[in-house]
Amino acid sequence: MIKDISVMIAGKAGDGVLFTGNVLAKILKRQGWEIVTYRDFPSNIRGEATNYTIRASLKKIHGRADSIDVLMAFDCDAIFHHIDSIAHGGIVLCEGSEVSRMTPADRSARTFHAFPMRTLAKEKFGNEIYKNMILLGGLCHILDLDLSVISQVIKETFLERKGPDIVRRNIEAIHLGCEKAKKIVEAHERHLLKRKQDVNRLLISGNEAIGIGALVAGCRFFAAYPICPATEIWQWLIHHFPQNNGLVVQTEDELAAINMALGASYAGARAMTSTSGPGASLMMEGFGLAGMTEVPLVVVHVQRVGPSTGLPTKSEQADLLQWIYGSHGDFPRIVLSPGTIQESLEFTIKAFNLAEKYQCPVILLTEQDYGQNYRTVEKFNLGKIEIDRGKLLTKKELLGLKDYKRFAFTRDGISPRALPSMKNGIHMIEGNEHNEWGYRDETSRNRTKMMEKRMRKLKTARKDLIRPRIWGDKGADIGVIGCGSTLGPIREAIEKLKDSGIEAKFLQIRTLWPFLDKEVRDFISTCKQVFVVDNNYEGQLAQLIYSQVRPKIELESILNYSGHTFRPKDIANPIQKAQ
Amino acid sequence: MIKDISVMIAGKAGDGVLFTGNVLAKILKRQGWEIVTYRDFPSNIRGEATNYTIRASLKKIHGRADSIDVLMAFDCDAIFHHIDSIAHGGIVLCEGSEVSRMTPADRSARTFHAFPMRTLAKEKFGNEIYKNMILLGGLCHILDLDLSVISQVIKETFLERKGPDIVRRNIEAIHLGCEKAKKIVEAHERHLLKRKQDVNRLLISGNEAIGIGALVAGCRFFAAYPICPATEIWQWLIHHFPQNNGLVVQTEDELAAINMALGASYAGARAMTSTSGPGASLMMEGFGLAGMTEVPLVVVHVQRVGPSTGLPTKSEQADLLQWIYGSHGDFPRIVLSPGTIQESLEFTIKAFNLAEKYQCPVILLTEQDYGQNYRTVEKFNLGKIEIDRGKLLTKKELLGLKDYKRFAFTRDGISPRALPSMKNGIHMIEGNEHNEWGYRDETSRNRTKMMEKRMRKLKTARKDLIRPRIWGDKGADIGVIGCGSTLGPIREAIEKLKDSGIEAKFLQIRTLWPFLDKEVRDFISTCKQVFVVDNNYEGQLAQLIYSQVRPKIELESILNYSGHTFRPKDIANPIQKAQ
Amino acid sequence: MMEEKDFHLADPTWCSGCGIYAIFSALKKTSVTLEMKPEEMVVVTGIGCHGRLNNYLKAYGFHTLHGRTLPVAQGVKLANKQLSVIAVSGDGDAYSIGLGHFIHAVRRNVNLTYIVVNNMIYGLTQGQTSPTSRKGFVSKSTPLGSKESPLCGPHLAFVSGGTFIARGFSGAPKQLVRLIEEGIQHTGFSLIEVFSPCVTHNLANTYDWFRKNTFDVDQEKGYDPESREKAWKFLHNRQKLAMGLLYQEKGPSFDDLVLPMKTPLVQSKMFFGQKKLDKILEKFE
Amino acid sequence: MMEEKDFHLADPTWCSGCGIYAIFSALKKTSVTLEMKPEEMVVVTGIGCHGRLNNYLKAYGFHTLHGRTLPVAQGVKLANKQLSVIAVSGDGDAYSIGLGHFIHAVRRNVNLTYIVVNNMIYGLTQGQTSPTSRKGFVSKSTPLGSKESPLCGPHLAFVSGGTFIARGFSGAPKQLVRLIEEGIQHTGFSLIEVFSPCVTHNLANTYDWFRKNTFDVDQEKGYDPESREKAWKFLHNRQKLAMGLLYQEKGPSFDDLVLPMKTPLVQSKMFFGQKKLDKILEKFE
Ligand SMILES: Cc1ncc(C[n+]2csc(CCOP(=O)(O)OP(=O)(O)O)c2C)c(N)n1
Ligand SMILES: Cc1ncc(C[n+]2csc(CCOP(=O)(O)OP(=O)(O)O)c2C)c(N)n1
Ligand code: SF4
Ligand code: SF4
Ligand SMILES: [Mg+2]
Ligand SMILES: [Mg+2]
Repeated sequence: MIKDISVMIAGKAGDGVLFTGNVLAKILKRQGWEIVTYRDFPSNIRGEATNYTIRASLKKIHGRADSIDVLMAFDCDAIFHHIDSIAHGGIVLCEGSEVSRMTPADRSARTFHAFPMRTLAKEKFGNEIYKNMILLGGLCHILDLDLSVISQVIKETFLERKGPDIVRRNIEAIHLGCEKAKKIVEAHERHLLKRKQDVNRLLISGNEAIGIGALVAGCRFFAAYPICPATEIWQWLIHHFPQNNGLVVQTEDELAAINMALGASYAGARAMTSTSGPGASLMMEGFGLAGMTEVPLVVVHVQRVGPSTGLPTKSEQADLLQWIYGSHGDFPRIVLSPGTIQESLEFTIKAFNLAEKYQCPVILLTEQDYGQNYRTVEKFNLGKIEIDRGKLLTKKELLGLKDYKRFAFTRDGISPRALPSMKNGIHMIEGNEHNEWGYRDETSRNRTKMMEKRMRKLKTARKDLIRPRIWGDKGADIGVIGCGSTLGPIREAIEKLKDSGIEAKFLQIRTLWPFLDKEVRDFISTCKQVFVVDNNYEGQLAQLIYSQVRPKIELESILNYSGHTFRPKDIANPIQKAQ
Repeated sequence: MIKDISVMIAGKAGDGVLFTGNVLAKILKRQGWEIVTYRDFPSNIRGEATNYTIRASLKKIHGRADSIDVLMAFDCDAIFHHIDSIAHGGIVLCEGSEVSRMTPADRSARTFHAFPMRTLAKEKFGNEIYKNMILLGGLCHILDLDLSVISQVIKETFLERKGPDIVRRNIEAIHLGCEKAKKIVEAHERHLLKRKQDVNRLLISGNEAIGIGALVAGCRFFAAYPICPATEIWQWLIHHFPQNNGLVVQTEDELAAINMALGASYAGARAMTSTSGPGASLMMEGFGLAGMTEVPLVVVHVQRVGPSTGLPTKSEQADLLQWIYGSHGDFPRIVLSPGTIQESLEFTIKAFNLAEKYQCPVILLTEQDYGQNYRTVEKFNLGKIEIDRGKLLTKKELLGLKDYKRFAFTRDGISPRALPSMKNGIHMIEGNEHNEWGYRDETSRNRTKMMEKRMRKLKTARKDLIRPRIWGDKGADIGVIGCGSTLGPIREAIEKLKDSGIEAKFLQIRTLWPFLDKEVRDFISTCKQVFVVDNNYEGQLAQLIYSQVRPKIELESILNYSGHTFRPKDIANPIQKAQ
Repeated sequence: MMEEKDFHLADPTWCSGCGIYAIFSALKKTSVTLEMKPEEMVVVTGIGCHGRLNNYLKAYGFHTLHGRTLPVAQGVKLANKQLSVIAVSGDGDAYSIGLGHFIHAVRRNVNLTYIVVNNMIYGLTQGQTSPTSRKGFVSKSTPLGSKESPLCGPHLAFVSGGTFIARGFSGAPKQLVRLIEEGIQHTGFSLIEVFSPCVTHNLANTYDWFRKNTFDVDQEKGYDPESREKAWKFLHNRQKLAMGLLYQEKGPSFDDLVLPMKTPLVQSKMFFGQKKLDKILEKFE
Repeated sequence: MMEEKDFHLADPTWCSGCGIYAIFSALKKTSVTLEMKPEEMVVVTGIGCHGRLNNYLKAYGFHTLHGRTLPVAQGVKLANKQLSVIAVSGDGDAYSIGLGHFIHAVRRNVNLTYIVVNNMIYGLTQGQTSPTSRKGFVSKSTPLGSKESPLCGPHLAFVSGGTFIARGFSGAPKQLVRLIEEGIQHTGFSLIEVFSPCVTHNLANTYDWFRKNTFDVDQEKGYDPESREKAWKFLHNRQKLAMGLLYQEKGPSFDDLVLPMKTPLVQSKMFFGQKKLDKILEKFE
């Protein structure tokens, strides 16, 4: 029985691949399966190849699969491009029929069919646009989709916006596609899914989860400049802030965005900005100001491929060290890396608490793959949401103080905070070095003490940080370390390795800075061999571990800087080879 | 006999401390001594305490001394502030007489005199402004300065700008001060310098040396935004570029500065920008563009104290890792750290060659202490200046090519460069990932190869990089590692340690990135104990060594984040204690 | 009743004769007249000599980054619209590195007051040409004379949807007080540029120079600050620089439009119940 | 003689009907008419749909960063004044993130041509409000309608010392060609803003909308583009948007002033002899 399938829909930008993929994902989710989607689209307006893979599985999954089982292509270029990714036993349906151009080897391993979606659409509806529903209809046969579920999703999608007539025609197109497929696809070629119950689950992207996290964490101010792949956070917030007396501001650039958020936070709001790639580099100056003024701030960075404009719509993890070592000068900062959608939400909430408790910038560092792709997740339950504003003085507490010092030299490094409008709390904050009251002081005595006070906050924060998590068999000799979106492929790689008799475990780093060296050192010390998985060229996570943990053994880097995320085999294979 | 003295002139911003110090430095230099100056001034307009120390020595020196021998103060606050820095046997002259407020212990160890510079100036010239020359006159007695040298320097300073009358009056004031001092300072209190011959030497700051370096390296385009402590480079260039068909542009901000320099370099000019602190953070985006487009670029960063606005007029080394790990994404970059003024000049020239040979951004990372303070140095001799433009195609070569590929996949990673206006060389450059011709290409195959091509340049560059230099006894067990402006205090610390029987050696790192790990590893392997000297809080150099060298032993960090540079004892003492 | 001394934190250390003293003094006066409370005022400054203001004026203060004064100030105001927010920049801060923010703040029209201390030079960095320096101006950065056209902040504001545009002069303190008062009372973004001689580094644009090269629209008979035609006439004068309340346009501010609720954003309810969340999550089912 | 195809590198993939096609075509036409050579043209673009131009137009090309088009373009021109430099931005690139650079480039007046593709929206990022979007404009980023005053690039240029200010329209290709030609021939910084409908994301500001909401000064009788009064009248019209050559002022460019030597900077002698150096070092002795 099939437990796990991947369906790719391929075409050109403008073909409606994204839309069709989203509908299919929803249908499969409603049939009870675990879903992970993977979009591979150009940063172009139109005309270029694009594809969308929907993976559905009986067990929990977090990333894309090793191969594709069903390819539905609007044109045949995609076949040549993806042929190596198509599993043996896979099935390919394409508008035209270029099967003749395949090698015999390729042909014997997969089944190819001409499936004239466009032609049918034009014939039947006089409009190519129905090709997408015809394609879905084809899948309906191949995957044995539940027609009532499909109809329901189609209704949800079109009824309100387009009316019942359009719904009807779309459903007709689906039937048409299904009938057509029945004629050409034989029973043994089908990938039949066992349907499950869909209860208490969501199909959601990381960016949406972050938006929700911000809202429930009490964030009410968001300033940003549009940039891919972070914009969905904004899109989500802009539809939910106004009725909650919150505000989304489109700023003129990223310099304004981070500084405006900082201003709002200084005034007492929970404030956030989000960005990616070039926008993050532009935020470095404001980042340092947040550190120096000890104003809480949450920055979400959804990593795309760099350097420079790079590949704006693809995924990478090459901005870790920028946030850890970036901006001039030393100041406290916290960098979090969520590894699941649930964590995207939870860490966002945590980020606001950490920012206010330790009065420093907190970076939520995620990746395009998590930000923009959809995954199934258990419905979020707020049971335990806590809003901890740290040492924020109440009006009353402040009035009771004799000589309020905003930057008092405290043991834990955290100084009680007063907000503008509070009586008896008047002070100044600034990016220049300052004394306990906040006023400029350039003496080396003050400088040294103030520097130590600020940095001490991170020591205090340590106990409060999100520890790394160990997955897999704790007794294994082989260790794998990774963070963020490498979680999925690493976990699957470990399962794969187990199947071939190799035991491995996985340390998921969830706080990148301050680095929890002890936990990582302990983990490494229980391993004979350690692999560090980095979705970047320089092995940034490995470099970080070397500098912070000073391991006794050499770490082996598994790198990928192709513009794509890892597949399980990209991790399992090198580990297996190294045995 | 006195071999080494430090004279501090102290007052308030606006008192002319800087001017007086500069004149004194020149006089002492002309008397043949090695000079290092050290300015400690506020980032304020006026009113705040400021001081200027001139150290003169018979032997080569590079940094400030452990203590001050002579303090000349325009007001007595300075005495209280600096009392601990004044050497036993030192002498203090101050406008007023607050000696009564000193503790008996302080009084017994040093000599204090009232020296009414202001009063004398007003009495004699009706103008306080002469107080500075009176002060110099006082020093003339204390240090046995050569009056003819003084007169010469005064003439050079004033004759052209102010005329012979002013020269005369200033010299009179010096005589007055000298006579006054003779009356109050006794022979045994004097610090008599043995005069030497001043041949073929310059008194110059690092910023000026960098300016000269740029000019002789063929740099003809400079774009920048004013910022302390980098502005002297600009000041120097703006007086020498116009007659050499070069151009200095004051841009609207640092974003414009780096991008304008990049444009000029793309067009074929050797181009540079300079900045500090916040300006460097703003340049992160353009930095990445230079890396991605493979356009040569030289950025001079004169480090001040961070984070944020920090202490704009003071020295630190807390921006190392920003340039190594900063900007989003991975791309090749070279970071140089000069340790002497001679190196400031040489590395600037080298920077332009490296930038063009490896077609990548090169950062010359220096510190305020080197940038703004003056040191004596042997006159620069251009004998061996080489301008190497790397794989820059000639018009003829280009015409001979069939299908010119700006980003050809070459073995060494370097692709021949054509410049706009050249026939047959038309291509595009961009921050997006691109193919060999420079046009956008988002396939993972191209991405992977192009990434490897770019990064390969650093491997090629390795042999061409400036190796670290070992100072001191190579057989010593104790190793010290540092870079940039810590050279002076480290070298002196080693001499000091030797005096107390402890042998140590010093590895001066001169290329910070790509990190020459082998050399450092070899050095560490010959040591039993290694100290890393970092003029910052986080131990940035030590972190870098850990991540790149993976040393078997623990490194011991000697840190200073006080806003000041190290004194020799700040390094010698912890090493001695650790024995 | 508050007095001036209630807003006086410390004696300033600007060079004696510096134009900024008059602005400091005008701010204290205005605060008294308008019955402001120091704790309800937030003064946001940029980097430059003007940026020292926070060290002397008693109020909540945020000394930001060079050029980023307005983004911070807008953030403060939008988060808590009950605060009086006064942003202060230099000519370099406002019109060079901060120019984009300036014009966008004008068109956004957040209800705050912006004072630009225009000394036609970079003071703190010891005398470089600024965007308002005249053509031919000789300074450390343009020893051969500036070759660029000077910018006029009020004129830029005028064409960018500015709703309150005024120019004062440190040498005319009474008018300055009035302009700042009116600016603070204006609903929306009010720009008050102040000609403020830098006596140390700018020996060209002195008090006298300003007296000779300006004219005061407040003195013009029948001048209507709501007339665009008139404002253009004054602003466009290339011979003499206009001073006074140059243009005013009444209407709602950005904060009025985007934050219609009465409670300021900082006081909005943070906690978010499961029920409300469930409603939101339906879309993802 | 060059032909249009000599400047045609590849067929564009903008959405069909997109206004940028007309600009692409006008650029090719102009290049032919002005007898330019592809290798002596440098086209510097920003990030946005307009930024794809380099992939289609045959010339040296630099696709820079979002908003940094002009600093790069000025650097290219100043380094080699013999090149024809054409910078191309979108409305977001020019007037949002790049606004400071834009105005400073105007006042600096480097001899290059700047084309701003104004579609009143962010095209590449799929439809957010831009600084030229009208008040009330509904988009992904302002679902409740934009609350900010739109900016007018030509007007900003006019008050910032602009010496060539024109506006064309993708729907009026002949005029567009002429404006670009005149712009390239102008000595100094020439701005040609082009209304260029985004047929995919901006369904409000269509070809028709522009036809209805613009007027063409080139059609006005006796119009003198050197009159500041007239230019103001046209620019200040709040009902309809002015098109045509709005203002021109003749004089030397920045490069003329700061680089008086004939040889372009890139060709200046790099090597610097010891003798010359010794002379320089004297000051430090
Ligand atoms: C990003 C950045 N660049 C440069 C500087 C250096 N800097 C400090 S103040 C200043 C200019 C000050 O001029 P202005 O804004 O006119 O203020 P003024 O001192 O004249 O009041 C500059 C360039 C800085 N602090 N930050
Ligand atoms: C620093 C930075 N911020 C954001 C982006 C994302 N981005 C790409 S294009 C664009 C706006 C495009 O709008 P416009 O300039 O009007 O060009 P158009 O696509 O409409 O031609 C944005 C915000 C970016 N590339 N860089
Ligand atoms: S330097 Fe100029 S602007 Fe600054 S305080 Fe002195 S006079 Fe005022
Ligand atoms: S999205 Fe708009 S601007 Fe971009 S190519 Fe399509 S129509 Fe043109
Ligand atoms: Mg100024
Ligand atoms: Mg646009």
